[in-house]
Amino acid sequence: MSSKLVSMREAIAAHVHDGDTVAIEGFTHCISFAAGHEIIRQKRRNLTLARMTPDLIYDQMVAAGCAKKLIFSWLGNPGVGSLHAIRRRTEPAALAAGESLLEIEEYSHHGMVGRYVAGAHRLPFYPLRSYSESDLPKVNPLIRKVASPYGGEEIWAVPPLNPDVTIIHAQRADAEGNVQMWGLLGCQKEAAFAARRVIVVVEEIVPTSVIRSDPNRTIIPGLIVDAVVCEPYGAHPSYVQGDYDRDNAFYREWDVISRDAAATEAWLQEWVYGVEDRAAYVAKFGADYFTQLTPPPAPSGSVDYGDYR
Amino acid sequence: MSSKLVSMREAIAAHVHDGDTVAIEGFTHCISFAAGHEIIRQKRRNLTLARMTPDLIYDQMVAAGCAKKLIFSWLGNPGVGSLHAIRRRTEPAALAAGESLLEIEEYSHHGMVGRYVAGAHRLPFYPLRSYSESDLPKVNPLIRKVASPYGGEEIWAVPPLNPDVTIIHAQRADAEGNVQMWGLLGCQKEAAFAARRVIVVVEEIVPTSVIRSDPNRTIIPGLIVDAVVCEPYGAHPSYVQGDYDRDNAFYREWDVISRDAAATEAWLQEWVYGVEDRAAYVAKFGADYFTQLTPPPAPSGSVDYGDYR
Amino acid sequence: MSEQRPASKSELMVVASARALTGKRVCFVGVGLPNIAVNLAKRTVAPEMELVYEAGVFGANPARLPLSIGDPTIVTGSTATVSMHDLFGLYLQGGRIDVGFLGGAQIDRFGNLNTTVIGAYDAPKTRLPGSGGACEIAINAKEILVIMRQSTRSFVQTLDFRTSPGNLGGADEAAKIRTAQGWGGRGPTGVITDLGVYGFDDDGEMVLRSLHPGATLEEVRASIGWEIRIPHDVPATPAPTVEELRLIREELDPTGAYVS
Amino acid sequence: MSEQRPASKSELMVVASARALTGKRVCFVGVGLPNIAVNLAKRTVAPEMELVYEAGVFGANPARLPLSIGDPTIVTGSTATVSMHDLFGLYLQGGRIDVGFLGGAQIDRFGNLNTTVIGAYDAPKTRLPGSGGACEIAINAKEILVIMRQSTRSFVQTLDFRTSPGNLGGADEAAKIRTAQGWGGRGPTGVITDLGVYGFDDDGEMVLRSLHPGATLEEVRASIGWEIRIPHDVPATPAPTVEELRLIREELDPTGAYVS
Repeated sequence: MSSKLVSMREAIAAHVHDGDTVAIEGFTHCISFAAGHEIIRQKRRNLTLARMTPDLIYDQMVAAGCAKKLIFSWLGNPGVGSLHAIRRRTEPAALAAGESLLEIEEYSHHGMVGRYVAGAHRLPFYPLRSYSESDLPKVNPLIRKVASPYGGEEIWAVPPLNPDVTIIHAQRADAEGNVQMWGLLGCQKEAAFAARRVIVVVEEIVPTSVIRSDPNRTIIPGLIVDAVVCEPYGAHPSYVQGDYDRDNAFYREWDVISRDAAATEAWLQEWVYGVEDRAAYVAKFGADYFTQLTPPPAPSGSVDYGDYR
Repeated sequence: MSSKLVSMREAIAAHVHDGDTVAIEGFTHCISFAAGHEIIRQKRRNLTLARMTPDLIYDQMVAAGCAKKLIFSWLGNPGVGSLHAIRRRTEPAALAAGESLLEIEEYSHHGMVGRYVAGAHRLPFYPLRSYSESDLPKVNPLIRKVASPYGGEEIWAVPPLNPDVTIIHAQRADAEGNVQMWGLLGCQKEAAFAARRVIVVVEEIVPTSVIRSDPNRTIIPGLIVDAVVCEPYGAHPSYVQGDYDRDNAFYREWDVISRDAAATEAWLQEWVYGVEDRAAYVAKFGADYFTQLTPPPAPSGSVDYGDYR
Repeated sequence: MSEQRPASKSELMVVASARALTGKRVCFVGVGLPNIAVNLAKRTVAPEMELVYEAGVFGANPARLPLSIGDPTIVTGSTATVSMHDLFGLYLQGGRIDVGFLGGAQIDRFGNLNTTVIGAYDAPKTRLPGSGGACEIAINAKEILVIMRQSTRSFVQTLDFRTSPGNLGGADEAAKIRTAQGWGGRGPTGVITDLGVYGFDDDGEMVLRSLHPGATLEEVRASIGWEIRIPHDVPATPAPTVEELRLIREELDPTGAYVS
Repeated sequence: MSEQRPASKSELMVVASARALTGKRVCFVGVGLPNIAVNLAKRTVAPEMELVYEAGVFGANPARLPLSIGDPTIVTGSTATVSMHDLFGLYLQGGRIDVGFLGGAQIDRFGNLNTTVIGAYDAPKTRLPGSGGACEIAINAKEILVIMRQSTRSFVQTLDFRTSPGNLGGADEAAKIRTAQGWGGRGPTGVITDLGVYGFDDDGEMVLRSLHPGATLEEVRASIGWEIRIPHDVPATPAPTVEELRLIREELDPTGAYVS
């Protein structure tokens, strides 16, 4: 098979276009900040940003002017508080002169998962037992009732979500894009299968033989992957199970920075526009910074697949 | 947590009753023949036997008079041919005097998977893109059309299947019933979550610490498990990835045995009624028999979860 | 031990919440106070309890107090780490969760919750996080416990937005709709605040069940935006034990980040 | 090599099937002849092909020829081993399968297939295995190749049961229904038998495309239950190469269990 290994610059240039619907997924774990920052550097505009939890990365992308719309289920700085850049684009009183409100399309967690599942399974809708007597369907006409063909019962449905591009981060992949990850799996598999194009970012490129030694660990096959980027620490300040911890101090720091539009812009200038790529970002922190985020090992142990010949 | 470890005799006595809907799942891999044989020995009657691929185990249970109905998607001896005992109960010309035809409820593979998924997710139906212009919905009124709430399109649906008891076999579990397996996963997770009661049969009981060292490998939590049975070689003549190979010679032998009702009965007398339990069945084969089915190792390798404290 | 300082309001909330979990088996954990409460319960009144995190973890055994709902410490050493599709579909909607903890910016007398907006949805005064998993937890967990600090801004006559349904307009309506629409649970059963513990009466309306040490009925009334039902003899919430406070202060939140 | 014995009918089928996979990327494999054909194609005309087994394996790399569709050898060394929910939902229904191989007890002129019963459904003369994954493979794989031996019992005027839809009553009807009902694929594109290779014409009806070495048009006509469409100049199927036969006989089926 042919290698899909490219730089982040190449991956974003080739696969993320103005006006696209982009899903950078990963629930707290393995969020591709490296991809988000490169999208900011390449000045993509009018993106529809889909993500269960927009987290800091979408706050930064919104602050940088990349987004026209958000599709999400929980809008916050997890464990800390608000996403202030996004709030400035969603609360009329906080809106700066010349800015417009972001479009908002809002679900619950199960609903967002269901949208990706429907997209990935090529289903016209995904049924679920949520939304009953909630006001969410009143403000989101895409949340609809569906009648069961087995009785009078009506439950709720969400429509498929098929992003133009889904970007995920993981521990390892081979050059063809066969991806293995462990720890929180979020909805990455479903978001990737639902997408028209997939960019995979990993801490480490491994030989295909490593992937094939534990095939149950594979969450996404190279078949659906368009680009593979090797980007150590590419998920910082989020984390990669076993590789580095969440930089909780930065999550708290962002709460302060992002309250102020000028401070936010200054941060983007220094840490996004001001660095060429993720390697430069990592170098700017210094190696010691990441050493203190590295946990001692907790090995899974090995299982035996058996050599059947 | 309290141990759920019991003998197979106790597990079947406590959890499988006459008239129950029973699902012994496992797609070629990890089929609990040990449980099926104990159900035969305990002379359960009028069971509805659900399974994607009835395989030899349901052929044997039908021959032994346990079943009144089959729910399935593919009825055969995989890689060999027909299930002759079941054919004798489904083809009027082959029916013995005094016997009645089995009730038949038939789906496709995706449909059977969908039935378990709906049962496990507590959904009133599962939508899928199958059955269009097939005759299957004509002979199974439970396969119905469902209208998408997002446009004129109609697709197909199957109803939930909630077995009274699901029985699965796996490589390992702890005494609480946290189950880990690798290799073909079939629909065991969904069939177990859909069931009212769950019996887990494993090759090996491991300390909970082994389970907790690789939590992504867990397919079923002890929470939904009622009984744990340790039964080495309990899946023979099917196989357990890494532990032993499929006994293809027996699958071919069954094709000969099962063509003849008397030979089938003689086989049941010798290998099911004539042995007290699975340990006696294994002993009757002799240790060497299983040694030749044991593959050389093919280790998965270990991954690192990180010790976060 | 004799030097132990008195319980703070946060500590009173945590201890009362932990006790509400007595004998419970499977609890959907939120971060912050619920997280500490659940971990306290596991060490005291509910040793067999399994912690479920919406991020996809069942049987978590965190070696440190998780800061976020998806902290890596909830994964390492857990019984099962699964996709969110499985977590929300098989575990929550499938009916395997006994207790879900919720909070919110606003609650009404029937335990309905708002975590979406203050003000109009299209032009909010304050944009809140939204549902996350709250809407489906409210519908599908077998029962709901709410943890919130009292104030007339949060205990309101009318919600600005109903994110997560509670007892709707009252017990009768709620019972009918739960059956008709196949909800998995019976809705809110308790509200634990900084001043007291509340239950729900036969009308489905919130009622004071016990008053925390140091709190007064006047404080209770003054911080609730409707006329709260208060029975004649309201007992005092039993004070935290020495051991409960020790566990919180020394093991669960040694830096006092949450319970101060 | 000069001693190589002539190709058997099974070998002709396998070689023709393998060649039909030229350049294909993702193939849903059945056991028996399709399995050998696909493995031959991977070694000759389609080296980049990924083998998908309905049992839940993507990118299989079997070290021996699998006897059953769920042989452990398809798992060890595969790229991904997944649940059947994922295999049928994400891979097949999701539109990731280029070619599906099907066979059956009966096929009609439009490539519709029966694998369910001979005789009446409720009182069958012969109870066949049923659909398995065939019904959804027929609908969702981008194209379908059929491998079957010819006889008037199997190439029939009218199916006893339509398990898996092909071109229905003809190309126009099939095209309309595929669009209206959102099928993922375009249905059958080839039928490979022991006598020849067939395609489908603009009417959606089976038509002879090439005649295997040694087979005659008389044999073809005599073993098909309808008047098969045969163009004026039917070419001969190019004979198996020395290397193709060597691969089958020495590597893929050394015991001759399938291709004898």
